[in-house]
Amino acid sequence: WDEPVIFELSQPGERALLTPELEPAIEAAAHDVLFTLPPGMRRKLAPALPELSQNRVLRHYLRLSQETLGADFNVDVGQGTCTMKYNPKVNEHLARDARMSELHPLQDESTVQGILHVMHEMEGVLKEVSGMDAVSLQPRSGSQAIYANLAMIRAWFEARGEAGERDEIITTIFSHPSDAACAKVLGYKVITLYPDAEGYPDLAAMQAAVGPRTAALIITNPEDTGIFNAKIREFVAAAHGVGALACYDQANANGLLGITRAREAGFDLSHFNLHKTFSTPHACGGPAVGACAVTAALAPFLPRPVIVKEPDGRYRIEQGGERSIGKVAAFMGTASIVLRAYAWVMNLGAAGLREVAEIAVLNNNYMMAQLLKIRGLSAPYAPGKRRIEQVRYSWAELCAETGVHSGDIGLRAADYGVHYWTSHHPYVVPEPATIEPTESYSRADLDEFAQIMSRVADEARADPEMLRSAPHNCPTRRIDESCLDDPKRWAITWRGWQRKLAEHGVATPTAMDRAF
Amino acid sequence: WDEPVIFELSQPGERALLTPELEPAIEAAAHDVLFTLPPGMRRKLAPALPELSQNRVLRHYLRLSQETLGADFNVDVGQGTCTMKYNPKVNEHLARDARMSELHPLQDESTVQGILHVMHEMEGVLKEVSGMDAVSLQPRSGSQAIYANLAMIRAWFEARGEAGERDEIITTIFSHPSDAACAKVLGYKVITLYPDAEGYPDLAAMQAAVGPRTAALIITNPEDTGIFNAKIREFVAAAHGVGALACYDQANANGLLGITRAREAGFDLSHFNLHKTFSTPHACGGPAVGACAVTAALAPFLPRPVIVKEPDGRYRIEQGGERSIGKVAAFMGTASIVLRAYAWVMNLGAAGLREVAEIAVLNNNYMMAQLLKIRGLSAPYAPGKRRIEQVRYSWAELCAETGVHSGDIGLRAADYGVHYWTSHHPYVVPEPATIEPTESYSRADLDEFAQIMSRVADEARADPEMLRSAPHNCPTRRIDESCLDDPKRWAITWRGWQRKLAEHGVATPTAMDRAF
Amino acid sequence: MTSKPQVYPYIPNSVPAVKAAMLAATGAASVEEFYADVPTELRMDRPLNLPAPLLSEARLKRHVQAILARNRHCGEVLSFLGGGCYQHHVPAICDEINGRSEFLTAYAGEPYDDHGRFQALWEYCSMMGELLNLDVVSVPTYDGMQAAATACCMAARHSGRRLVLLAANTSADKRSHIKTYGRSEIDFVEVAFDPITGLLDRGDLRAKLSQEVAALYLDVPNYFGGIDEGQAIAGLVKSAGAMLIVGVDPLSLGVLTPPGDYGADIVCGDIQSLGMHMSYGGGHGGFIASRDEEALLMQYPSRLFGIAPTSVPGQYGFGDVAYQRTSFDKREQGNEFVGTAAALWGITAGVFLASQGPQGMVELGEGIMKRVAYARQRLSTLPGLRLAHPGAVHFKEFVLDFSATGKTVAEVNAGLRERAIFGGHDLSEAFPALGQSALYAFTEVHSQADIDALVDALREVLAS
Amino acid sequence: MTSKPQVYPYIPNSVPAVKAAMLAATGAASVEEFYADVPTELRMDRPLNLPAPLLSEARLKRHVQAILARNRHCGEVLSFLGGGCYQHHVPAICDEINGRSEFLTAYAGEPYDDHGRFQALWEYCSMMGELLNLDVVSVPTYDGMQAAATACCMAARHSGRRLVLLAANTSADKRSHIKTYGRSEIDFVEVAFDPITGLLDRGDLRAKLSQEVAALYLDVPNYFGGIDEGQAIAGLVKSAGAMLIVGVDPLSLGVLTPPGDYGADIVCGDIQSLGMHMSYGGGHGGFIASRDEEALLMQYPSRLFGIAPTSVPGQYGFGDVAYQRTSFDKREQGNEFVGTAAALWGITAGVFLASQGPQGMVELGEGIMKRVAYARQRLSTLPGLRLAHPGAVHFKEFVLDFSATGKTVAEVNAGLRERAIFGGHDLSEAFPALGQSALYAFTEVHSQADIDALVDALREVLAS
Repeated sequence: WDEPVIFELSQPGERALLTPELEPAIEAAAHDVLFTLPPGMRRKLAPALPELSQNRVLRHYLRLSQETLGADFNVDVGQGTCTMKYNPKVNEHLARDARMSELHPLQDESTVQGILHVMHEMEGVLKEVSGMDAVSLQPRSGSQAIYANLAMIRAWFEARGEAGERDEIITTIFSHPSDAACAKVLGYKVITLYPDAEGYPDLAAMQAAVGPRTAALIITNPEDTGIFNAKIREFVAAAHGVGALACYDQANANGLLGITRAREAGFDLSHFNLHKTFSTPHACGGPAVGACAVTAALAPFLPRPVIVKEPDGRYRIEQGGERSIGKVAAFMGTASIVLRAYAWVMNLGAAGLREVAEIAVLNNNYMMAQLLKIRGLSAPYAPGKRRIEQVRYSWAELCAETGVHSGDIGLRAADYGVHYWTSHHPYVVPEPATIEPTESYSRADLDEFAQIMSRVADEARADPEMLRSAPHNCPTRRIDESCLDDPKRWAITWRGWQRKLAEHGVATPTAMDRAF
Repeated sequence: WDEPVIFELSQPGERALLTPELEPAIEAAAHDVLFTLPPGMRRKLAPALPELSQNRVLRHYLRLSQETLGADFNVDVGQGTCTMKYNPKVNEHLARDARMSELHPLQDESTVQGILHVMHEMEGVLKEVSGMDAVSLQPRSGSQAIYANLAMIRAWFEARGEAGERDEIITTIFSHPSDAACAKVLGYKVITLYPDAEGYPDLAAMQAAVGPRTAALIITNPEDTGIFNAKIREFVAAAHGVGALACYDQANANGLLGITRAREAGFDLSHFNLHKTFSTPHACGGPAVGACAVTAALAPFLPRPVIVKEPDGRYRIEQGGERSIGKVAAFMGTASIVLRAYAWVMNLGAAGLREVAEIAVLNNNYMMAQLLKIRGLSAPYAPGKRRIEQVRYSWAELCAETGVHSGDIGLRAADYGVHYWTSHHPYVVPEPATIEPTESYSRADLDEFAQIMSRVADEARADPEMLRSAPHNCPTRRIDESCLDDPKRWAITWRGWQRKLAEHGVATPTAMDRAF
Repeated sequence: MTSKPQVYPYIPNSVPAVKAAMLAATGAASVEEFYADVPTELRMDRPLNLPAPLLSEARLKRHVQAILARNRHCGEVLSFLGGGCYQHHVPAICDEINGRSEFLTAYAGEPYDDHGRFQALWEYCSMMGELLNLDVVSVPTYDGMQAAATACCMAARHSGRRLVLLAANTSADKRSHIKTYGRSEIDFVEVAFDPITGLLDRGDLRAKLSQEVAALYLDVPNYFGGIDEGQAIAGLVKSAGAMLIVGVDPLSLGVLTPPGDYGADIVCGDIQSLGMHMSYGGGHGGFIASRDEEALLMQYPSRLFGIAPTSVPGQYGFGDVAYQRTSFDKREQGNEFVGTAAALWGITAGVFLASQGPQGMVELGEGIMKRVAYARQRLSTLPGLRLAHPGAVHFKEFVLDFSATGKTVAEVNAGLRERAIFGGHDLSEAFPALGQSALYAFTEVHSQADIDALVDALREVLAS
Repeated sequence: MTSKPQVYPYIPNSVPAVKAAMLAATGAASVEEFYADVPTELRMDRPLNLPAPLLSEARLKRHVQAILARNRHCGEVLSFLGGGCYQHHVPAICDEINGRSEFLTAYAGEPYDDHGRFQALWEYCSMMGELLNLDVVSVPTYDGMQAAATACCMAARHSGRRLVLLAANTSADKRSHIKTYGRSEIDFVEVAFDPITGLLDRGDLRAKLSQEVAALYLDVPNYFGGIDEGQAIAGLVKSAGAMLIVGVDPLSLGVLTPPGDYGADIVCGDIQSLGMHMSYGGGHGGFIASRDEEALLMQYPSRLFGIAPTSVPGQYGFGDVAYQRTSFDKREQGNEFVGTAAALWGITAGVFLASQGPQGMVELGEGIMKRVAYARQRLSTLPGLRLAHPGAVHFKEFVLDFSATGKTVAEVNAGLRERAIFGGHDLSEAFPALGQSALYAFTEVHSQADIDALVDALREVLAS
């Protein structure tokens, strides 16, 4: 497809939907209400939205959908740190049931016992998986769960009267950017630790960094390198030793389900992304759920409201006490995502979750064995050691030899119908590639991905320019990125684009020119 | 995608679904039942079905879906006679409601009052649209409705004791092939009329053909040429004049809703395809509904059972009388398709159906005006006359000039992302193309299609070989058709293909060779 | 026309300005001009008399949902209805795939633009071929009844004989359709069934077989769920030089021998069990299968898809095999007729079979047999209740005889409905010889608790 | 591990033979080896204690559906709940598009392999831009509450001031989140509302405005559904050199003036109304919008997509605008944080807006205002019932005061529930000053008959 922008498709007068009619009695009773609006508050011109028939709206979006490479369509192991796993369709269909989709979040408890049961049970699952004592499902993503955890840490010290002294949060460079960024939002100074020569978080640096100003450590384990930090208890102990809290970013817990938990390592808080470990769909980037799990000591600080199960088995919604950090998201969060995760867990059970972890780790180590056969690719740090659920590789050698960057390889991989990205800045590992196979792909799938990488590496040597101009087989070719950082030319909306085009005199392409 | 055949993807041991467990009490009670089967009746080897994980099954079929150009994705006006119109998604979603999908056809009447209401109301709609007195929704397609109508004609004459003498059915060459073919199935000799020089059904030929052996006339109007037969009453009268019945093939009634009806022309029977005129999805070729509509005299012959509305508003299912032709399809037919059609009619109402017809006809005549500007394309017959809902064109001139056939043009059109077929054999019109725009496409859509045709015609002149080797931009290139008519090489199944490959020694392609 | 023209979402060019411009482009003064060929006396002189429309999607949806709310569906009760349509678990990916806009709205495209449709249907046929151990499988016809009727016609054409024997333990509806459909070319004779076993009466079969017989049509399992001894019957049929046509529930073939293996020449049936919702009869599709013999293959009326190489080495494509057989190509000179039937259900059945795999089909078949055996044991203990066919082994369904309970099936079922149970289908009308009998079906959707609940409810109803 | 290893449909390599072969390929003796870095003392020494699994999809589906059956949803009753989440008609194509596997399972692909995702989100922003008359719109954040919190932080960063005024007629939940989120950088002060109109108390606003004030945050319509005079308030705010942030229900903008037009510098809100099911709070997404000024744009924390030419003349592509603003690029040096939020709802809102078009948005807005006006007229006639804010014009919702009826809102709502009606949200806890008051919402889903049914039911309940 070479589908135009939807505004270009507008045909004045067409309708895709009609509005329910007003009954004559309403018209009669209310015909003058529009004139009672405060001065200036009645819109003068209808919004300049496109006008299309329903058929054409549908065709437009269906074509755009086909120009999107969902995880359902590819061996999606190249999007490391994201835990792209299979999202069972049965869970999706269940979540679209009217008895889920048509629930208003302010309904009386008696009318929502089903969803309250699901949420309460899912809290129980996460308590067991983390070893923690209390869970909130309110945050709408992993980052918001990090935010909520850090807000609880702040409230904890405020409740103890130590807020003023404790203004530092320690994290590591291979922990998620949001760990650092959320700390900043909450008013903390961020101290970032870099790995030691082996790629492990540097315990000595940690011990040097902690002190009376430390509010908390927030850390991922394994980090984005896939290397498990065996000294994690010592990190936690170092924090606790100075009166600070320890917070576990377990957005991706996929390799550790049933193996080890936040509790055993001594953490006070942790969080999970249900759209990673618990298999809810990524949905182009949400809706999602980030679940906070905390110890009993921190439970009073959880966001409100909370679900309480009565002795008779009925569920109630309680607003929570004084020490709650209050709201972090509207209502009780994304309940329909919780339902999908619940169904996933109920299908697998304890043995199944353990199998998820073990196969995710097996797949990752198998993939590493295959990929390291490719000349020009290496797995920095911890030489000869196994990894947990992912590996951060480096194409530094290949780049030195050919001048082709990791980003070019990703765009060429897209030509072969697989996703691949380089993961988060800054690139501490040069020319990085983070591969996370999860448990969802078969050996044949993994072999196919490794073969594509191998072929692309060969192409880099044979024809580096072809790679640098990739993609060649995608809906569009490389864009002029300079536009996107230039205030004179960037255009976040069609109206902005039209205005700037008019100012700069660039002709807008017409639909027929672009038909092939 | 270059998706392998599903058997090539099999990974021994993988499962996409697990089966519900048997409880121990059942196992205990029934463990020996398999040994009680009659000799030789227990299957020895499990069927050699592919073994795949759920993720891989889904990926396979999703990729195949993307290699299918549904009507939702293209300006589907090139599939004339098929009435490719918009199938509203709301109707689809309603029909997938459990209160429709989970109904067993033998449920007690009291538990299916909703669907019986829908079917009864839809019968009423079709009675009004046809002017006939009774309707059966049992046939599962237009062809089966033709069959049912002809079976009623046979039963009618059997009931009158005339079956022996009446063994001929008259139809026209531009009526659907099933009109002739179904008559044959029911034991009739088929007499096919050809058009007169103007392209109209030849009334003189009709009058010459009828006689005491004539059981019925079955005819389309307008025929596939889109030309309305103004003398239709005379055709019907000619049949009636010899004591024969007249049956109207109104599979495609899209141009005539609210304009003219079977009743006014004097027909005794007619049928509609709900997947054409009444907007239910074509579904790759069914499921579907063909509705028979007949006069009161023929009503006793309708398939059984029938729905009866009681004075208190409740619905009952009656098995029908002695004269019924019995069953033509399982249960009451494809009720879920009836629901979609009902929703479509209820959305539009009388004025809307009339608008459907008028715009379908406007679109067709507009399209004809655009297409006839293309050099090499003509609209045979009835020069200067308007058409109803479709036009059978001819590329004879272009073919004479370039050697490019209509079929080549169709395959090249596929490269531009639109369907186009040449419609039914035999090709009385040389190098035919039947274009039926329906009411569902905008002027811009129609212009786009006409431009593609114009461009392809230009290409035929500039580079005929390129057209003869089309398609160039489809999932596959041209196949070796000789395989398909050669008993030694045709392969209707994978097992047949494997066996014949082994016999002929042709190597099967491997997945990696075919990755681009 | 109302005073203010209505723009319809499904009719883009209902916009008045566009309509006027398009009319101008055609040189017509009004739409009426296009209907110039329609004589006045044929024209409707009034608007159609139809219910007032619900123009907004919101109101339409509400209207239809209110109607649907008057249904009570099998997902909210326990249902034991069968008799040709079955409540099985429909895997979510079956719905996912057949709900894809691409498959849902495709139709008659070429093997290039619709490559995926051809491949999906060819794979469906291929997987059915594995299930049936046969090399030729047609794309779906309307339903199992139609498949049976066509199979009889194929056998008559192939053999040149016009007598077809029909097993009387076939559904009455199916026999009705087969006869209406085939009787211009075929004389049908029914073969009785043994009242104790419900299986085919071999004595009657022997008596009716002759050199005039084209074929025997037999369902395995039969309408009562009973499983006949295929090989023995095939032997009799073959000895008369006739063909054997077996209608089969494809879901039984994980555990039962495929009919081709015991000598069936044509195998047919319904694919509703393979991933289709019941939809009040909307989920049916028929299949016809046979060995790959040219003469037999040339008797198929439906389309047959084949695989073929393309001009690119190593690439597969698909197309129509022996298209000249069809009425699309040859009108009344083709075999019977062909058209839209149930293609989407073929694609869906393919998804189902690919999802079950060999092990799933075996487990499904065995599990159903065991549930039936358990249900027979439990139900036969109820006072007055009798298994109608104690002498046979059953798959998925069997007949319960209520004659000795003093209650009609209708009364029993009314009592069960009050307990949120749909009892078995009442056979007293279609098979009066069976007395007050009902056909009960059990599938993998039924747990032990469900069967036990049925037993308990029946005990209550019978005692009341 | 059970004795017979379980193969899991979602875990292809759970096949024992494959597992063994893969282990061999890695040179590991067992999976344990991969966990060598995990110290023994950290290892779980027992299996997770979770409910027994429902391994088959059939049993899982039945289990979950039985749980869902314990909910009573708004489609089967009349609901008048609002307060930030609204029952609107969700067009079928919204569900169709957001249910497409491609959109549902895509994530962080590049603008090339995920061109469609980028275009769909960019178009969403573009259509929101038309609705808002603003050139910059962010991709969705979590919900309207988050959008409001971020908007306040953006204003503080942009202005360099740390005082933000919050209208007290904003939802209590939203004020809670804004404060928790922003208070490390911002001091919040609430501005009272007029008890008669529920609108902002301009006297209090004047009193609190100063050169220290970064911005006023105000919802239009406010939490009570009342519509303030934007221009007048904007005038006051501007005269203090402060910014105006307006939270708006985008569905109101077919009839109400977009806040940018009366001077709002940042406009934010929730898109749940635009085609999302309520899903017990699962349908939310937030938007933030402004003029295209570089300094302001550089304050956005979320991703902003831009259109750009490609190396093919005439071709469009898409990409990230000013990515270096974000925490993805700069960690704690970026603005706030960014991550997964509610992208699918952005795409869906785009489908909604493209489907409504200009006329649909106008009709929706006007129709809702008229239904509200009708409901206010009818309800105010009931004995003891009072409109809490008679002095204002309302969009979509308004407050009913039950204080004079002698019944609590809880009692009234219990009575309504018995009549299959969900009454308005009880405000007695969050706004005690309003007494026994409830917030009633009306949308295009409500017909006159529905409103009349509410009036009749309330009359009964109040009389009982």
